[in-house]
Amino acid sequence: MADDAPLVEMTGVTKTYAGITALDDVDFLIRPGEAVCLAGENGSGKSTLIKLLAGVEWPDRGVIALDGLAQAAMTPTTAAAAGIAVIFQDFSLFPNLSVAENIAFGAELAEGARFYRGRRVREIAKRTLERVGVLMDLSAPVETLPVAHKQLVAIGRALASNARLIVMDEPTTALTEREVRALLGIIRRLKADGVAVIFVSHKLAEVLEVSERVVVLRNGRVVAEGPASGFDARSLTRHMTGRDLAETGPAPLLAGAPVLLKVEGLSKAGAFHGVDFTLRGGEVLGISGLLGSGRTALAKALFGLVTPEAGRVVLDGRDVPLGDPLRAAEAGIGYVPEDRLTEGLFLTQSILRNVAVGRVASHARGPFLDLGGLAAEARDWLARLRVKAPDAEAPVRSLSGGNQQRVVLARWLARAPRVLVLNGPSVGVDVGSKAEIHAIIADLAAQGLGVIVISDDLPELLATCHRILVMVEGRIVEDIAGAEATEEGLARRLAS
Amino acid sequence: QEATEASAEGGAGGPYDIATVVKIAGIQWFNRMEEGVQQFAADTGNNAFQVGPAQADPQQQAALIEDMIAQGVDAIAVVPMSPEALEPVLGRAQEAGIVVVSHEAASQQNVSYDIEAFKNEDFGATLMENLAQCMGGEGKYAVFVGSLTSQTHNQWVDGAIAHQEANYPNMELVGDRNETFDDQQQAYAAAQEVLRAHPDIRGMQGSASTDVAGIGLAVEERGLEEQTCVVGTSLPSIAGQYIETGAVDMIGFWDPSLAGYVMNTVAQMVLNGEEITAGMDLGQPGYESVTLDGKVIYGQAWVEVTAENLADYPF
Amino acid sequence: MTAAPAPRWGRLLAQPEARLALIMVIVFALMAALAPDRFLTGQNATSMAFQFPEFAILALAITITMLTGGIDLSIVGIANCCAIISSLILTRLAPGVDAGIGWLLLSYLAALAGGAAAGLFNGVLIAYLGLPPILATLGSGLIFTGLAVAFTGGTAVMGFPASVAWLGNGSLMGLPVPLIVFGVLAAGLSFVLSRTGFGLKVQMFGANPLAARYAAVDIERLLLKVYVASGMLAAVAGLVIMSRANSAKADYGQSYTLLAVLIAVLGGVNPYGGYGRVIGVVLAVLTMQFLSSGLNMLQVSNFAREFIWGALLILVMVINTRNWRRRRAPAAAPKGETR
Amino acid sequence: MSWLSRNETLVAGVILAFCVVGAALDPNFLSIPTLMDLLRAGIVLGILAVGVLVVLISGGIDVSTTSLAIVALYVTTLLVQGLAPEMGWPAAFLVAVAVGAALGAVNGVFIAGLGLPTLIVTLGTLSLFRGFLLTFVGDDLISNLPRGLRDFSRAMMIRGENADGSFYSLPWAFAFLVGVVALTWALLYRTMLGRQVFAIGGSMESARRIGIPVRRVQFLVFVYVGALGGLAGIIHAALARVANPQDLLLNQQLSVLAAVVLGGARLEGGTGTLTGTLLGVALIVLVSNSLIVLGIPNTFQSIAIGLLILLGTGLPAWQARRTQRRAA
Ligand SMILES: Nc1ncnc2c1ncn2[C@@H]1O[C@H](COP(=O)(O)OP(=O)(O)OP(=O)(O)O)[C@@H](O)[C@H]1O
Ligand SMILES: Nc1ncnc2c1ncn2[C@@H]1O[C@H](COP(=O)(O)OP(=O)(O)OP(=O)(O)O)[C@@H](O)[C@H]1O
Ligand SMILES: [Mg+2]
Ligand SMILES: [Mg+2]
Repeated sequence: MADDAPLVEMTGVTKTYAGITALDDVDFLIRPGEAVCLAGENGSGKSTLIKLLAGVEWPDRGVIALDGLAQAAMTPTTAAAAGIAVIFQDFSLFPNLSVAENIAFGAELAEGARFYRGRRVREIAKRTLERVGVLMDLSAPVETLPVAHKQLVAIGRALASNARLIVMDEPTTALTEREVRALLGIIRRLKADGVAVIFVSHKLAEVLEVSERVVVLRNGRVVAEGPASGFDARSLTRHMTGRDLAETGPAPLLAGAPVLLKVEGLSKAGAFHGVDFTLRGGEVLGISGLLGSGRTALAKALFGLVTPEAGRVVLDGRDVPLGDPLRAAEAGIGYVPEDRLTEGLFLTQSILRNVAVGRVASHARGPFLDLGGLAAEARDWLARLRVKAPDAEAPVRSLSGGNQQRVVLARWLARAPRVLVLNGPSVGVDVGSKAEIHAIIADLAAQGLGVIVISDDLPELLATCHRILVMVEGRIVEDIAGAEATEEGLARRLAS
Repeated sequence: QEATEASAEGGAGGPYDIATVVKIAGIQWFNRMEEGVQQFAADTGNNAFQVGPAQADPQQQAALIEDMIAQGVDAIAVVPMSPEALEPVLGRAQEAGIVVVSHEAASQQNVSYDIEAFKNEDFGATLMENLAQCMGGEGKYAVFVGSLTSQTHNQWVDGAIAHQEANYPNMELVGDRNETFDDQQQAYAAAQEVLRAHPDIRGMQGSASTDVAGIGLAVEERGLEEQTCVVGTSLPSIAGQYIETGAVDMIGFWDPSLAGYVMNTVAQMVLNGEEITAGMDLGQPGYESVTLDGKVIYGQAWVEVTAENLADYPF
Repeated sequence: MTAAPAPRWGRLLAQPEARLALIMVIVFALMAALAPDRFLTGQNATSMAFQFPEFAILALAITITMLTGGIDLSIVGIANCCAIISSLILTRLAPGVDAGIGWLLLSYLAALAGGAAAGLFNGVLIAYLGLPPILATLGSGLIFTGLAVAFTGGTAVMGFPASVAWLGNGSLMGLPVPLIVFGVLAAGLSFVLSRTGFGLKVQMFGANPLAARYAAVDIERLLLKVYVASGMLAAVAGLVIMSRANSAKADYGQSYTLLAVLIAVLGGVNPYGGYGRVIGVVLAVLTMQFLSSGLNMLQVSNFAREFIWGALLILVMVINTRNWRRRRAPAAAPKGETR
Repeated sequence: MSWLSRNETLVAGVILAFCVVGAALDPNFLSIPTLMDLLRAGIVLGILAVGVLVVLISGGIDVSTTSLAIVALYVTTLLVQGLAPEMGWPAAFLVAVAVGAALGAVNGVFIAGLGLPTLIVTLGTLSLFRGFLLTFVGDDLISNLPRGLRDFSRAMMIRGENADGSFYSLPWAFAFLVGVVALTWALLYRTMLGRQVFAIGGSMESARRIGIPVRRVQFLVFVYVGALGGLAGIIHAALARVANPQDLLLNQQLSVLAAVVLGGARLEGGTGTLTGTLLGVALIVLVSNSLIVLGIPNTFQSIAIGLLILLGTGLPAWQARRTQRRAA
């Protein structure tokens, strides 16, 4: 395809944020119908590159050319006009508008429509969702949707605008196996239609499966580039991190480990029913399930954010009061939420404060707060989780997605809970830090904590859990010992 | 600037710095008062000026007086928003050797003199006399005050009601004193409600200068110009158009420019060490022979305006 | 959370508070230059020091509620209501003019308790019933004002013992007592905000209420405390006003609500929560007072003063954003910016 | 959300309950004259509220509209009086709308142009507009309005006679409220511009990213609100038959905001309906214009209004909280 002129070409692009070099002299190129994968650790500059492409941010140096024309000033409008559609890591949807409108907005805008045509909007949305292969209430406001559905809406919006280049910044983080498969199918079809795709993901298997070219970023520089066939998971990991990583399963659970948490008959109409399970000290318990199977609602119920109608939760032989996060936390239950931007982080506040907010009570000296101690502890946790931050006083919003996730983790780890519920502990976290987070989970378990991991990432469950519960339509249908589980087996059970 | 520097020497007999502090700046009433103050300045060569807060708030008036004390004026003439709230700051003014004269505040303590255009009860009774004449001495009537906390308004109404009870037994007061917050729109809304609640109402008496205008509008809209009688305190410039149509039948007022002038005259006299005595002529119409009750100086300076003599008062 | 980095000039002026300080100095210098013989007098200094504490204390009350992303529009209602509680105790229960210092303290305590109760009422509406603060306090403010009218029939309560005057008019070691009261409260609030867990949580809650809930912050109790604190600050302001006016009445200080909001915002408090420093509010108060006294000395109309206040507020904001622009971080603009 | 738990339904319920109590206490309460008085009282408040609703939907807040309206009404009256005293009312209205739009553009320049927060800018212009008017334009009340405006105030849409021979009437100004509501509805729900207003209120960053000209939309929103403010102002002056630069309409700002929020618009932006807003206005107007009729003593009036605001906001808030508890 030598005659294919590049759709987008970046040459010598550099971008710095207040002293941090997010992109350093990067050359990047994509042709029509090509799928290129951007790989790299957290904070390596992937999202920044995408923001430049979308015209949301401007490079300090270097040239961006669209269809061979160097752009003097890229704006979201020129990017959209050139046929670039971006699915941002934070979706960038309109929470107050309906699913239909969210999907069709970009398309209508691009067409320069002056009047709002409700029927047409619904038609576009319906057609697009059919392409994605999901059914959704078109008139539901997006804010009422679960994260996964929001992500699907974001994907739909990009598809609807008939783009020539679709950029997906970690589009699969909140999707389960089934939707991921569907998405990969869509990408293949797009390629066939001559649409170019830039794909960012930390799930290496997907990366290798869907893309023909891989570009690896490290610390804002391109460190490797080539056809996907030339990489495998190991070599990719090495390029990204500069070292080899090997994940082993969890350390075996001590035979006599006491029961720590006992959940009996927990029910909430429309969400989960008659949930029973036990968690032993030192055990890591995985919960897998499809979208909307009730895992999140269950996790929230354990932490008191959802009030179950029946059942009880017993920790260390004592009943945990239901429906009150404060008392659940006091009893020793911690919860890392799945949507870190709205539920997890205080974006404008400093990184330190984001960690410290959970530990205020423990550092009280009478009416005063031992600020030094609090900060030292927070810094300690930031260091232990290797949060890549130039300045712990900087607002947490300046961190990359993966580093933000570690900040939320650090907050809860600092509280030393008895049971920690992790809803997507490594959502948007790169392989290197993922392994580290897994090591942390193992470490916590070794100290006698009970850990519950909810994840759509089956390898992650296999790597971390002693036992895996399978949830279908609000019920626990299976309880598999981790050692006996395989990825294929789990996937089959979920699909059935 | 020149004038103030000159006054810094301030020998006996002036020129003096005299600040007139009014309830609120920029309204018709006090703009008219300012004319009197400026006339006084022009006539006597004193540095007399008028200030007032941008919003009707006793605390802002107090702060303004505080600043006047700090800048060292020789006398303050004040029309208090709320006499009680000003006692401490006026006390401080007097301690600083500043002469204080007030207007519309017969109960004010920390002043040399208070000037009243008339006895409030008498004025109220006059309004009632007009109202009763118009109503033929019988029927329901309602009264309006700017605020329930305004002393003068309530004294007028007290005087009016007393006059009615003594002389017109066939008239009947209905409802509470309606509060209008010195706002024409509020007076209008309140009048509408009164008309709805008492369809057979025959008379209304207003106190704030905007009251009768609001009442007049409500009356006009209902086409009740003939059936109802509306009297109250107001200015021709505010109520004129309703007097013309007959929606308002009579207004009474005193000329604020004269009051402003007289306040400044009294302040200057006190500064010069002169004493005010009963029967004295303060040089302005209605204040030719004042009566004295303690510190309170009373004139007979009210004006009654109806459709006949409206043209004589162009303000 | 830790001490600011070494104060160099450039760095220093990067802070909104430092810029505000500069503006304050400029205003002061301007007024001093225009009316040196009147503005630069000891008498004027004392006069100003007596004037601003009453609304400055109200600005502190607004500040603490704004930090949570809320607002308290009922402060003036609370202030008057509490002043009337105190004044009724002094005049109806106690022997009025002859009441001793014990009665005075008792009446002050009752006023503070009233402020706390009013704040608690607001807090319950906002924290437990979920009313938007702006409407909850608008409504409750009307109720508090209404109660003040109902207690008194709308007239002023007078006839206090001489000791009442001390709080608003007295001096201690050469300093006006109201100034000292304000200083102590401002320092206390600053301390609470920067050095206690409560203060930290208030700011975190303001930054993201949902995340605060997920971080197991005791949101309801936190909000209750914030509005109780606001109510009690308002009560103190009410007592100062009562002392300054030597009377208590339902409609004193009506214009202070907006003024207090204006001052808090001018002082750099983010009205959407999460950021604000007491020092900024103090600087804003002083700037406003210099301006207003200075303009009074110059016999500038009070309407012009209003005009200048509005212009100043916008000017300060323009200066602040210009600075952000230079750092070229549109994505990192503070939360309120997106509104 | 079922219709039962909607703000609109709850506010309508409160209104209904109030009317039932009113009718029980005073047989004359439910009558055409009462209705006319209330409709008339709602005109200016309603137009201002519609403007504030649009700003709230766009994710901002505007506390300067009443101040803007007063400047517009006064400047217009002065202009008409000075330049063309015989001008008909439609021309005068156009002038007022233009003045209002220009003042709205001042807000727009600071907000959309310089990117300042809406609350702070409008808090500033609230003082700025009024201060400017009274310092530089004039502070005298004008009670003899130009002919055109006087004619307008006497033009009645509905007129009737009561049993006792007095009249009731509804001025043509009411048609303007209806027109403003219809126009705003069409703009918000039937044009892309309107959808963009909702979009930037939902998430400004997202709007920017998909290429909505955020600044332009914001600017237009403030110009539109300014124009509505100008219209409300001139209608207010015409109906009151006086152009008062210190009009206490200024103090209605919080009531306007309260009406809009009572009607279910969220202060965070992105949501709000015209029906809700009109119901909110109706509740506020109803309550503040019925206390004398209901015989509530003066001293308890502000308590009564305060309680009703709390009730009107409290019910939906409590409802929302309950459904949220059930769902989340
Ligand atoms: N607005 C900003 N202000 C300051 N620094 C920023 C900003 N946005 C990004 N950065 C920094 O730029 C670097 C690159 O960030 P980027 O978001 O591109 O990483 P990423 O590769 O997408 O990581 P992840 O996989 O975690 O999403 C990081 O060090 C990040 O902290
Ligand atoms: N409190 C609740 N009351 C009633 N229904 C609920 C409640 N919470 C969630 N649901 C419903 O229960 C189902 C399970 O939702 P949940 O978010 O728990 O799924 P999930 O398995 O965690 O999915 P995900 O992959 O998004 O995490 C959904 O249909 C959801 O709408
Ligand atoms: Mg990223
Ligand atoms: Mg979920």
